[in-house]
Amino acid sequence: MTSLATPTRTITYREAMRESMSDAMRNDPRVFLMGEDVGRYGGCYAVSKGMLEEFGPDRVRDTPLSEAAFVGAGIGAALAGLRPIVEVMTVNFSLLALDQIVNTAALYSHMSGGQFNVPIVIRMTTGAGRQLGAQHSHSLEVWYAHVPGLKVVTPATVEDARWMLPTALEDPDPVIIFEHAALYNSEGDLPEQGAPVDLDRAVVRRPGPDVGLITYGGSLPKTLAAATELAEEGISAQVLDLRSLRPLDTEAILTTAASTHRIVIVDEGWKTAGISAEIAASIAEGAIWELDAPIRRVCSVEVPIPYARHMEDAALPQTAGIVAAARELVGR
Amino acid sequence: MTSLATPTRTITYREAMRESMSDAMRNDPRVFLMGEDVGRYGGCYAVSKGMLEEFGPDRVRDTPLSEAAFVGAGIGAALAGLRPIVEVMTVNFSLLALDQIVNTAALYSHMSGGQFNVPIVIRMTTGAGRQLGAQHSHSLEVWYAHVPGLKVVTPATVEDARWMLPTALEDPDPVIIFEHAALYNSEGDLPEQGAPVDLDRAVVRRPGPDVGLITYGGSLPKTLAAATELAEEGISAQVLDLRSLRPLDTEAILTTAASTHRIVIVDEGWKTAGISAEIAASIAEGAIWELDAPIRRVCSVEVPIPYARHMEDAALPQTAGIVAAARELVGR
Amino acid sequence: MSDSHHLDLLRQMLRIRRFEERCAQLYQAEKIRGFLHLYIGEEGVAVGVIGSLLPDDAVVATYREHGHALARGMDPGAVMAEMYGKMEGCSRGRGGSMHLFDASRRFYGGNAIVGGGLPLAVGLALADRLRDQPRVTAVFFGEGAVAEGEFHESMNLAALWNLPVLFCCENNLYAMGTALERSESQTRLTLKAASYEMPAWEVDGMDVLAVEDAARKAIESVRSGGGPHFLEMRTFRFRAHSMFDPELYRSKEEVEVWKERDPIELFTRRLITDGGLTEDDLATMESDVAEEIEAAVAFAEAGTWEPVEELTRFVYSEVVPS
Amino acid sequence: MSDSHHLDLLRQMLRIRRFEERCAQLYQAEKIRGFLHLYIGEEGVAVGVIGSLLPDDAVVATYREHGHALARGMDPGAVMAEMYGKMEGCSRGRGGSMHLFDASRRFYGGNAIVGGGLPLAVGLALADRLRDQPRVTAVFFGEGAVAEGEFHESMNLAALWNLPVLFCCENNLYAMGTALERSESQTRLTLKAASYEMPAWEVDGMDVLAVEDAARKAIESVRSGGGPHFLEMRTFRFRAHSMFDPELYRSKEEVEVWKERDPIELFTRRLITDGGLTEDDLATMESDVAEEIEAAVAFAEAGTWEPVEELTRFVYSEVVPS
Ligand SMILES: Cc1ncc(C[n+]2csc(CCOP(=O)(O)OP(=O)(O)O)c2C)c(N)n1
Ligand SMILES: Cc1ncc(C[n+]2csc(CCOP(=O)(O)OP(=O)(O)O)c2C)c(N)n1
Ligand SMILES: [Mg+2]
Ligand SMILES: [Mg+2]
Repeated sequence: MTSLATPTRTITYREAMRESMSDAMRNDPRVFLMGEDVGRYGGCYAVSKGMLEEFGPDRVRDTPLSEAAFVGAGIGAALAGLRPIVEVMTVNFSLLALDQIVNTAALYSHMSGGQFNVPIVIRMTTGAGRQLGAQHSHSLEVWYAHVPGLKVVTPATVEDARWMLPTALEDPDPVIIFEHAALYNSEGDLPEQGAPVDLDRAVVRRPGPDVGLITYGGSLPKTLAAATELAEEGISAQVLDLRSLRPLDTEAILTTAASTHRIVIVDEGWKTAGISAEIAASIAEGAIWELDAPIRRVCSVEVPIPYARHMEDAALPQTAGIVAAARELVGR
Repeated sequence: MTSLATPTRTITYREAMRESMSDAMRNDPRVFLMGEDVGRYGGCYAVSKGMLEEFGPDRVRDTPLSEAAFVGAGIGAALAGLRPIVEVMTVNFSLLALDQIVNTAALYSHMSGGQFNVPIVIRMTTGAGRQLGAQHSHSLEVWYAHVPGLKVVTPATVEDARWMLPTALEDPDPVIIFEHAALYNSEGDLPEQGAPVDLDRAVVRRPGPDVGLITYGGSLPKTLAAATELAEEGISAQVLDLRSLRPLDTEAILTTAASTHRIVIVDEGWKTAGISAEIAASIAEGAIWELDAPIRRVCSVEVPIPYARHMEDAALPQTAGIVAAARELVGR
Repeated sequence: MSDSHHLDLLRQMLRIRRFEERCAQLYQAEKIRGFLHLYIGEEGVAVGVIGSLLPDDAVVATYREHGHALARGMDPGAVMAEMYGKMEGCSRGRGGSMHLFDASRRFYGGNAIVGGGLPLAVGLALADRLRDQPRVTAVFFGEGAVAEGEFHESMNLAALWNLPVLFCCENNLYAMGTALERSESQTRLTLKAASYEMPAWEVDGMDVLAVEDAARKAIESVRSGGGPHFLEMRTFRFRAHSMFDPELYRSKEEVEVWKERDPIELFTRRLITDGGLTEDDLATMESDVAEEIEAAVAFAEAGTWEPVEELTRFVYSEVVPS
Repeated sequence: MSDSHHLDLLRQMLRIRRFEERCAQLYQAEKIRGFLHLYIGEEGVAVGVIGSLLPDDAVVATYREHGHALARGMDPGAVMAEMYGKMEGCSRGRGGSMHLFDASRRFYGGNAIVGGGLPLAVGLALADRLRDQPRVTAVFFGEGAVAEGEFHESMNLAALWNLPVLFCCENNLYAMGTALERSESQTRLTLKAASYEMPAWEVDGMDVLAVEDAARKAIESVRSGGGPHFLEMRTFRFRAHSMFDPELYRSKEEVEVWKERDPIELFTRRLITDGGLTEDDLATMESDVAEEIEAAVAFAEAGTWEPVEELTRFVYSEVVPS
């Protein structure tokens, strides 16, 4: 009496990420984790909790507050053949390491005529929504997505949290993983028998012909909720989860545009020159005649993110705003 | 026998910039210039040559190689009521100061509920084209244009080089001025009686109904050259110089789209998630039914900029590529 | 030094302590949200240093800055309202616990980027230097910040240009869960200052009088053109790093040992022994402080929410200063 | 030390000198473009240090790295072809003068960001440490880089983790036009190292034997687990910062005084005096070197341009290493 359905287990995004890292470290002695408070503290967001005990301080390496140096050291260790996972506590602090990421990691392969490669994985928490104020609420994924030489992924489901990392570690080039803070406690069902997933294809999370909602990362749950609400009104929305911001899966974007003719882009980044702009631009270049309505972008309001709950809520994309934009496009 | 035409004089972009700074320093004791090698060396691009002699080392202040600290010090001095002009030698090194620019300068006003403002002007050289290799050839204007709280301008003519700065210094908020290295030697005619110019409006540098070429900064000369070539083929191209990347003059962009129905965007930044994407997105949102052809972007190829001349030329937008794109759009 | 001055020092420390204890409760009650970093155990530092500044001096602090704000004379009601996210808050409710500001007191925040306030402080001092104003800028930062590049660049700039900055290192031995000896190869932090030719003293941060004494001397020297000074104040935070910290990285015993050096208890005992303070005085002081804090809470409770329509205000300045 | 070793040191320095003199001509002839930073006057440093490394050690350099590349044994033809922008160049013509690379010699560049190579070097050494490989990473940087945060963060990390890094500070007294005393409040740079508890020695960078001696001792200590070491090599660049520099910031006299301590002339005279070298030997050496350099130029001239179609290659790796 075996079940035909794949056996699954319920797991949080945080646990999935931790399992993924631990597994990689068990399987490959070249892999190690390094960052501020990943060890004794257990990780700022408790992602690496318990890992110090299993792997010891050499491989779960607490660093001083020196973002430039320890990210750069990760790059050096990767150049030397190791497979570092460097955790930058949040994207806000990654500004201090940008020089190393852009001027070293992203350029070394091309600039050396292909002699070197930098197989580093850099993980960072991103996003707002927890009343942490302007300096702790950035969503700067788009900056990284702009840079040739980098790959940028945004796992939004427990499956991607569990299975993107092994692929990223196999990748010979720098991969940046953005983990939205609001996702860590989210739960999902994970097949017992999983396998590494690709890093470059968007996935339709919900099919639907009436309007296409294109999003990624921390905005996926809000967008799915919007689709559910829209369904109650008889509007069947398609939800496309980009998963990767560099490379962007333009083909999937154009397919969604061609099959729904109405596009709402949902992005927690600021609107102007955000990744939402690139998505809109690809459609304007590649599928403009497919559109039955102008493209709509639901993004963060162009303000530093305020502390007060009601103001923060007003600054960020919310389900209601997504629903309203979609409704408008389909003319209801 | 006086001439009715405004008297003008020929001046280089470099001289215009220098005159602008010197003039501001003569008129306002709060203004000072600070940066690496602005004094004794005369400025990496010789922009501030001779200024040390006139204003002394307190007001033409050489800094150590400490981008984060001296930009942050400029922010502090601005908060305290001075009007610093901080020169970051090139945009490539500004990555080391991004934390201060984004997490301090851009946020302080909003985050403090309007108690503080940061009247700093940050100048930096940008762009490629001089065979300086991957680490010295970035065009990252788009990153800055993404950030609320900043203003971003890109003078492309001697007039803007001469007259944007006084307006920027009057501005109570941080203004970033991007000077494309290829422009410093360019010459132009400057009216003898000039006056400060606005920082937020695009200008049509050449009128024309057949195709709209939208550009800014270092790409303006190439784009104007393309328009001249196109004219020889009977295609009358409109050239819109954005001048400001934040705020973007969306109205002017939409007007160009509405009056030409065919848009080519020319941008030395990489294409994906570049400022070109934002321009395309605004059109896709606001003027999509005006278009008779998909939007075209002529940007840098998505590679680190190589050293060898022929490879660098191939990586950057060139007049021929602009002409070809425009020709294609008008169906020739 | 007068008895009344001593009593004032005690009162200042007590205000901060009781204020923050109340904050912790209000956090549990979900009145305060976001990150909340308590200064409990370190009060002697802010009180000793900031009490020694003049009104026109400047203060730059970190995300652990309630104590500095109160010591600087900011209204506890405005600070509490800020943490409630109310419009009457000192930053209009936009900043929260980590971003307290008060332009009228030259209190430049509240900075949530470790090390981020240091260049700013250098700039404030540079402005004073260029205008020949005999003002001092005191900048506070944790020992964890000493590993950041921005710290070193700022130290060098201040020393090189002989700027009136007082660098106040609050060495509480931990940066989140990272102990100093896992953060610095050389844990004698005054040697960093020495490498910039900057005078530097180690100070017992649990002794408010020692802090005050060192601060006064340093401030006097800074103000009179002696260039920047560096004070390493040895202290300890008695509570977790923030409300999310399970404190896996240190033992209860270690904390208990430090609690025996509680700056408030030590100073109270000393004043009682010296006869400057009676148990009655103390009780009165406590009840005055309690009253002030309850008033602050009431002020915050009565505060209003900024209208959402104002969200986009102040991204850019509304008035062009001349 | 044997005579032949001394002759070899001299030959290495001479190769670099003549190579770069030729580069300067080729820049005037517009064969070489972009930025070109000459090492002339500083040859003793690269030769003394790099000659003391083992083949499996690593080198990280700056944009002023022709000398380091040649001292590391890179083929002058491949280096010259790189500066020509030819596909036969050591970086396929993509890097130019500032980005010489050679994976086979563990020569990690060529970095045009001041201070940018330091974290990288720490990481290379960390990898060796984690794999228990007794290798050394030598990283070169100018005294100007000492003001950068990345320098300090890297020094601390290397010392804290006891990593096998040799920090080689090339103190040529100027960073572009900025003299050391306008860049550092404390100009004794070894004190910076001391503030990280890192052994540090001042070395006469114009004396190749002194450099070699210090380097050998330091490298031995680093290799045997003694942790990172810091060498301050006092030297001088005889030429302008780059081909665009009008040298407004220093006097001809200052340069002339230093030229009297030309490392090549000094060492030549010494060998002649000691009898290890005759004028004839020297002439032979010069002509050998000239021949080698002409061969390098010929190689570069004969090189080919990378097809434009290859522009997008190597943005991402072509082969997935296992
Ligand atoms: C640049 C940066 N990196 C990391 C963090 C996250 N973080 C916040 S506080 C902190 C510890 C700082 O310790 P210390 O400077 O000693 O100050 P303390 O909290 O002990 O007062 C860390 C790592 C941050 N806010 N900024
Ligand atoms: C981060 C950064 N800032 C500025 C520059 C521009 N720049 C190139 S070399 C140089 C001087 C560096 O001096 P030093 O470190 O002493 O090395 P030297 O050139 O004397 O060998 C400067 C300012 C740069 N390349 N990188
Ligand atoms: Mg601390
Ligand atoms: Mg130098």
